[in-house]
Amino acid sequence: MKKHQEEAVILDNIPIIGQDTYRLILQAPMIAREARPGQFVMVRVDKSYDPFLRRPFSFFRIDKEEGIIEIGYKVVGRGTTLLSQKKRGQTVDLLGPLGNGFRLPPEDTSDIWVIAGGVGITALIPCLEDLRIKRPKAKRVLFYGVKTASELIPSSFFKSLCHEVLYSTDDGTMGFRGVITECIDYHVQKGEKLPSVIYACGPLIMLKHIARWALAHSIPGQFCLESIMGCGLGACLGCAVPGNIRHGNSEKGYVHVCFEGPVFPVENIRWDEL
Amino acid sequence: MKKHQEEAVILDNIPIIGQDTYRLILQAPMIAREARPGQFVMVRVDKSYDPFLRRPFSFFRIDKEEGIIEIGYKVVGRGTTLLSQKKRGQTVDLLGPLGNGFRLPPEDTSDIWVIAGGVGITALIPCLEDLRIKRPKAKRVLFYGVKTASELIPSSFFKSLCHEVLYSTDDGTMGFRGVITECIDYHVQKGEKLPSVIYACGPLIMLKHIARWALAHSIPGQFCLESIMGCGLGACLGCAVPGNIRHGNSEKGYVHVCFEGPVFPVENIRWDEL
Amino acid sequence: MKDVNLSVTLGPIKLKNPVMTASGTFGYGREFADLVPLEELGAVVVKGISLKPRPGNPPPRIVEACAGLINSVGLENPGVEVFVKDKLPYLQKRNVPVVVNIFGESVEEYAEVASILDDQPGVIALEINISCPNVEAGGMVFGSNSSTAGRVVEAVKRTTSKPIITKLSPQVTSIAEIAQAVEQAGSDIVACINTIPAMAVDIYTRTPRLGNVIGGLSGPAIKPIALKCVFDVVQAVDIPVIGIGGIATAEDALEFLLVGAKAVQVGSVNLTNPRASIEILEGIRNFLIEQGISNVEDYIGTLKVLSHGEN
Amino acid sequence: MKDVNLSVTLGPIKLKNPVMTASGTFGYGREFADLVPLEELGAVVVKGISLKPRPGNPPPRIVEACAGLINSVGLENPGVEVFVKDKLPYLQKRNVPVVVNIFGESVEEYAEVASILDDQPGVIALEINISCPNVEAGGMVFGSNSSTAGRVVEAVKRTTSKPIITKLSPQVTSIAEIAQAVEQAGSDIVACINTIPAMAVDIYTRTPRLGNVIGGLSGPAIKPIALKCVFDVVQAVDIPVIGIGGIATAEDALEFLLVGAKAVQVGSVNLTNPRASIEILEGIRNFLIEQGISNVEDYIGTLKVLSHGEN
Ligand SMILES: Cc1cc2nc3c(=O)[nH]c(=O)nc-3n(C[C@H](O)[C@H](O)[C@H](O)COP(=O)(O)OP(=O)(O)OC[C@H]3O[C@@H](n4cnc5c(N)ncnc54)[C@H](O)[C@@H]3O)c2cc1C
Ligand SMILES: Cc1cc2nc3c(=O)[nH]c(=O)nc-3n(C[C@H](O)[C@H](O)[C@H](O)COP(=O)(O)OP(=O)(O)OC[C@H]3O[C@@H](n4cnc5c(N)ncnc54)[C@H](O)[C@@H]3O)c2cc1C
Ligand SMILES: Cc1cc2nc3c(=O)[nH]c(=O)nc-3n(C[C@H](O)[C@H](O)[C@H](O)COP(=O)(O)O)c2cc1C
Ligand SMILES: Cc1cc2nc3c(=O)[nH]c(=O)nc-3n(C[C@H](O)[C@H](O)[C@H](O)COP(=O)(O)O)c2cc1C
Ligand code: FES
Ligand code: FES
Repeated sequence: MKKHQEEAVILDNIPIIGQDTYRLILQAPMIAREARPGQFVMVRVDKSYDPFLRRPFSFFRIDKEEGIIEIGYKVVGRGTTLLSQKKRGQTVDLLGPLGNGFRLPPEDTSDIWVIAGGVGITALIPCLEDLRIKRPKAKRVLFYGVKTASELIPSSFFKSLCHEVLYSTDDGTMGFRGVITECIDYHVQKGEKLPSVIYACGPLIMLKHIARWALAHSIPGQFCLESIMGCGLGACLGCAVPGNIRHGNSEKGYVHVCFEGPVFPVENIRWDEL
Repeated sequence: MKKHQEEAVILDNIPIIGQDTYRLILQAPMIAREARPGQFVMVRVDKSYDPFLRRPFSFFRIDKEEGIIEIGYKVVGRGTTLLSQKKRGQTVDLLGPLGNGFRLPPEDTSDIWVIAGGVGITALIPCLEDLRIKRPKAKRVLFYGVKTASELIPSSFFKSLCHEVLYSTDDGTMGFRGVITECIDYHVQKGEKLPSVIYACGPLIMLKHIARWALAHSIPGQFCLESIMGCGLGACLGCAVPGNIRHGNSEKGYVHVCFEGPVFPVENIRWDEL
Repeated sequence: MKDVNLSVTLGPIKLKNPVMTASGTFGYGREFADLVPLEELGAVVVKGISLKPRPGNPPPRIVEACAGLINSVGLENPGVEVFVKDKLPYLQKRNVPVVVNIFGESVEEYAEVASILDDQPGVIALEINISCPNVEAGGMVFGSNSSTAGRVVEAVKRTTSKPIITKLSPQVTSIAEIAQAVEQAGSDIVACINTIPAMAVDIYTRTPRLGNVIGGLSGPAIKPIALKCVFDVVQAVDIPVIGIGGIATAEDALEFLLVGAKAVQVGSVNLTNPRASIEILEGIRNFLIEQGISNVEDYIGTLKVLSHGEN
Repeated sequence: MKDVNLSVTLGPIKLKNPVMTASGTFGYGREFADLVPLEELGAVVVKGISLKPRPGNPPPRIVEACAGLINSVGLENPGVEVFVKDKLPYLQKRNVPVVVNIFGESVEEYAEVASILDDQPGVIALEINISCPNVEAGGMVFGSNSSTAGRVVEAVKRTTSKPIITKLSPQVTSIAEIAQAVEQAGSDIVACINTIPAMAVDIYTRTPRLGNVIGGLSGPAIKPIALKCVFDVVQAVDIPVIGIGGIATAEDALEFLLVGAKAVQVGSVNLTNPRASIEILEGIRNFLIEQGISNVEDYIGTLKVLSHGEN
């Protein structure tokens, strides 16, 4: 898998939810050719040196034939604000694909839970697509939690990709009322069969809860993590998080989100130190 | 005269010569009310801190009734490039009016030469207008030099303001062939009567030549100078140039373009040190 | 909560709020009077004053840098007498709290300037700029050395009853050490940082971009360096610390307060946004209201730090 | 003129051109191999290597600053043995000139790392990072003091036949003095600057933004400071100087060459633009062609300076 720096043409850049979550469609054939679900690109949001660092975003859609990739992003600060102001026809400088991507579960996997919090859904959509094609016999359940119904991305993006969708909203405006971990607890208590494997992406606090639960029940899981990124290439060692991988470096190890991740087996992260 | 910081609405921002000299029309009633020819405004070209400093531009037109000011600027670097990208309806942050402005010559002045090099013409247009109204009996001759005819701003801007226009272009595409100082020499040698006073604005090299000539012939002159500006308010002392004014500060004095200028009597500048 | 108490006490002086302007970026106050309600500021720190008038450095004196500027104004000023006669009265009449920034080429000169200012009403403190070449000692800067820094402070202390702020240069191996030396010497308050030595050149003409070749960098670019200096100094001394360096927004100012600065000075950004000081003051007030903090002093120095090691 | 001679001689080493990458911003070279033709660079300076593996500092390790970043990676590395076994061979096989950046917690550790690298082909020089805490001397940084800096250089010199580059910290009263000390101690080349101590805090959580509290500032923001350091050091020593600090464009690199740096290292901008080093190299070539200069060494150090005084 070769990394590319590519000046990608913006095919569209439009809100998909309310005013603050956007869908950016890019013509980036070199990157699209190599990209896998769970990987990400580093976007240079401005030609100037302020902001200085690129911003990382997961693939939301990969179309190898058309040479198109998409990212879905939430406007949270300076960089994403600048990105949201870009217009169709302009270009952005991309670096990718980066990171490891989601690994497939064993062939005989029967039940897969995909757990998405907030904008974390975007990284999981290509993952669901991959699972549908490559593990067609497994049952795929999507748990999808947000604060309020208006923050949900339209179900057209994922409904066809899974057998069941369990929504949760903090205010009860859609599906279960409460946070996603409570929703999971509720379904487990109701007698829902535990999954063979879980895939999770979302806010750190959610990941921590689910990791603890998965570890307690010995359910293997792949968790997509975030960290502040410098290079995205494994060069600056800036994206370290406390991890259990011992890669020659030391007793008290760190793993690096950009090259050992962003997707980690649940047991490889020291969640309590995060 | 009160200084204002004013968020001015852009009424228009369009090239007046070729692709690199623009006319920026601004609704800035507070500044317009106080502005005088020869004064200037400091423009913040971007909300960010890069570029960090404001950029100074002379008034090109002042319309007190309509609350409109205009500047004419040449795109030479980062700041002016950013300025040229602004669109009608956007706003820019202005600080002004700043500096001293042109002083009128004595009531009985008979012959006035106004000498403009390149984009320096823009500062002299409101000066010519003022002279026409307040010294209607004086003969106003405009010497106007540029590199090539295509760099001349349209004569509609100034033709009616003076009795005679003497063009010069380096390549002879309009008027006298040669630099403006040669054009003046030529007219003097032809027997043209020396003026009672001169007003000059343009590149430093031109101002130096004309200053030397004016001093040699004891012709009083008002010269509009440039310097890198920090504050424009007289606070940072960054805009100093070698001057002959002794204002309590020292033996070897400096004058400050932003508050003792930008318009200086020719004898107040140590031209050789510039 | 209706309003917050913004007043801060810095040893012998009490300010109505922690926002001052930094020397050299706000002239003698009057230059900004059309734009800023001067009496609302914590204090106005005026451009550096010496015993005799000084012409300053040859132009160009300013060059823009990435998120900042380099200046080599070179301490141009009309001398303390003209200052007292022509510049100070305006601020005195308007009841603006004034801090006079002073400097000299010798220890004696510092002391003499201080003594001349001693009886001036409205001058709430003298700020000693020790980033000046010590002409007697071959041009080494007073502030680059604990002992010369201390000597300046002692000499000024002897000739004035005004509170003394000593303003430190960041271009030293340990700013904490210099801070301790000036504390020992009797400085009531310490302020940091002054500009950082810097340079710019033109690759086409192959000449320096400043008439003086060398200048000092200031502006947002230096903020992270200044914040570290203030953090170090706060840890090292018991006297109050004033934070300076790259402050452009209320958030920046709050960062300095958080690490323990009792007040801040707003410098270069006055050139970009002349109303910055007053906007920062407003921003601090709004932040405190939003956070339910009724007294700015309750926020100052509340950074939670467990431990830190190597960089 | 068809092409220009870009090769530069730095004492005992000759580089095909003056553009290297800076330690810690370019990994072990391989990370950039898809994007940059490594063998075209003057040299690749790899991430700092110590005797034993080191885990580095707790996260967050990076925070963005105005026109730059603050890092507290903390010298994470796999140790010199793993480096020689797993990292170096790739660059050796591709014939990329390598400079190994080394550090230790004691003088002996520096020397030992150097001796292990002594017989490695392709390693054209060792770069000594003296911005590291001297554990024996209570954590004071080796480079903050002429005598400890000199001792490190002498010890390394004794255990290696490779040319030595000593990389200086800017956080000292006089970088020229430290440069003279390491020249005296036998350093073949001097490089400056390393990052500048800096800090960032979060006003809402009231915590430092770096796991290590303190970090080092780098990027375009520090360029004017770095340029002044290089100018001072060039004046102070006879050995060649490598310029580092905020270089993001060919124009930046040319500024360092103009003040007298024989070569430059491209650092943080590699994160923003991974192809920066190679683009800078191209830009230098084009500039020289445009200016009719056939040999880059004819441009180096040609700044016209008359005199300079105070700031
Ligand atoms: C591997 C990876 C994949 C991601 N995928 C997505 C995605 O698909 N959609 C999406 O909306 N967001 C995604 N993010 C998060 C996204 O990168 C940040 O929201 C974005 O960088 C914020 O930039 P900003 O300038 O708007 O915010 P800032 O103003 O810089 O900061 C706002 C917040 O964003 C965090 N942040 C800032 N810079 C970075 C950085 N370089 N890396 C990580 N966090 C940062 C800050 O800590 C802060 O909490 C991903 C992050 C990682 C590490
Ligand atoms: C009182 C005054 C009135 C002026 N009036 C006009 C005018 O009416 N029309 C016009 O086109 N130009 C005018 N100028 C010049 C104008 O300010 C500069 O061309 C402009 O600032 C360049 O900005 P830039 O970012 O595009 O260029 P940069 O990329 O910054 O630099 C390009 C050139 O402009 C010079 N320059 C940069 N910043 C400043 C500054 N703050 N002050 C002065 N020079 C600078 C630089 O030395 C350099 O040579 C005036 C200057 C002064 C001092
Ligand atoms: C143009 C200019 C002139 C200055 N003059 C002085 C001075 O006379 N005395 C002094 O102590 N500091 C002087 N300074 C330093 C500032 O007071 C301040 O310490 C420094 O600029 C850092 O703050 P900033 O980044 O907010 O500008 C000057 C700074 C600038 C930019
Ligand atoms: C993430 C990061 C890691 C670094 N690691 C090292 C290192 O291991 N050894 C070293 O001598 N310098 C290290 N540096 C300093 C750089 O090599 C360089 O001296 C400094 O960043 C200034 O250059 P720049 O502004 O171009 O980045 C590091 C810098 C960064 C940003
Ligand atoms: S972001 Fe640089 S190593 Fe991960
Ligand atoms: S620009 Fe600040 S005094 Fe003139």
